[in-house]
Amino acid sequence: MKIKVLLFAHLQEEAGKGEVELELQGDTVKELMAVMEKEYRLTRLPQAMIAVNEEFADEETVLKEGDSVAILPPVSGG
Amino acid sequence: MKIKVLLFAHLQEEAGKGEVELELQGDTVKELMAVMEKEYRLTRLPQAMIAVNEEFADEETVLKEGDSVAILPPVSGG
Amino acid sequence: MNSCSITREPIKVEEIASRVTRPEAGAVALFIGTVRELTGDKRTLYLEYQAYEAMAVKKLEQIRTEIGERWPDAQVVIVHRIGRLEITDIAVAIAVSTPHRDSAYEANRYAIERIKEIVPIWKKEHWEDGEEWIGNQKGTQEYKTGKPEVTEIEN
Amino acid sequence: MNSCSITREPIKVEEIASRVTRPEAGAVALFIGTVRELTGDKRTLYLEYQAYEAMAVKKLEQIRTEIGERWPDAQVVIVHRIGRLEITDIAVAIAVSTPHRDSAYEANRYAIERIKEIVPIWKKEHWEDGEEWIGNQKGTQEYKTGKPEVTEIEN
Repeated sequence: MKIKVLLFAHLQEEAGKGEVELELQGDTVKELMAVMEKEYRLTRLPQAMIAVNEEFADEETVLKEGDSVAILPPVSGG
Repeated sequence: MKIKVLLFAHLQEEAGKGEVELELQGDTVKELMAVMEKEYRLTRLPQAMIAVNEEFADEETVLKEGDSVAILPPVSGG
Repeated sequence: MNSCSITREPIKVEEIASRVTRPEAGAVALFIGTVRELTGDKRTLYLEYQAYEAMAVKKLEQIRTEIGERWPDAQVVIVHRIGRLEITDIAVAIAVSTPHRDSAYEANRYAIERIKEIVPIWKKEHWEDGEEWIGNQKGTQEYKTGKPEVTEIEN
Repeated sequence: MNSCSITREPIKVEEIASRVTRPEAGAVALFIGTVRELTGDKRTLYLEYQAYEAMAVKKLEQIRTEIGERWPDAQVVIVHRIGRLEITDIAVAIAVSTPHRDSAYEANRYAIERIKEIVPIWKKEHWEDGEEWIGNQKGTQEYKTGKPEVTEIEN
């Protein structure tokens, strides 16, 4: 299924873009993260938080077609 | 000796003025306070703080000619 | 720079904040005391503030000095307004800048507590049915020594 | 009123303060986070802030809600700026008004701590000899669950 993935901060720079669409084999965040790590050589993923459709999620969260998954490095606002 | 006395808040209203000059018999703040209480019928004097020449003082403080004594009700700024 | 003052003019928050802003500071804590309409069930129409001005400025500067001793990194500006103030008007503004936020909050809090202890300023509340000079709001302590005690601030 | 926002424009302290000023409040606590030049011995030239905007606004609103539950009297406005910020520019402003000052300070402090935990905003420091996206500044915790933990704020 098609998933939109949003990347921020150093992840965005490593991927060379802030948004990618991918065709996911499997249906969990964990599987998606494995694909991202392999295809885009993203670093420090274990420190990242995950949001699905703008709400925090975790590795076990099950995705559905059209979901927006954001990979969020540790935040540093304020 | 001559002492200038400054009055604030309710004391100023009770005395009808913010500043009085008085000829003090004696030389302590305590003696001055007794005169003020008697002559101006000031209320709540036991709660007041005293400043001599703009610095906090107490009843035992010895005054000298020309001193400025302020009688300060409990403060309520801020 | 004259950093503590008593004024009869409206207090501008932006101006107070900008006076402590500097490259070394990452945090500015501001406290603004405004005229509240309701205290308990009493409706205030307006307030009148009076100060023993020369001494009030000295005492505000003393608070700045005390803060400098406890939080050496802090820069402080305090302005207190006197005269007639309407509901929501700013009576006092305290700005503290520090490299990191912990001490900005702490020093700011220290300043307002000390103002309420040692700075000779008084407020008179005006209600529909009367008026009254307000006494010590930190409890009805009597100053037996004639001096305010130096108390540690509880956070 | 849209009380939390992300902006690319300079933040006006006066405006933020006035948005929480009201007759019921006697205290306004403001926190202003500014761009600091020195962190340790590193000299920052400028910062770049990036946000996941839609979610950041949601999380700022969540913080407002949390504050409303803990301090029901409080009114809160939070504005965070993104884009390129120069030294001394305001990155974040938090204004909290309450009837009495205790809760204004506490709620304000709560807001900045939560912002640093749950709001998806990142800063990149630019120095003369390089640049880096800054990670979690509250310690190098790993989010094993993928979610930030809800921690109690230590005063």
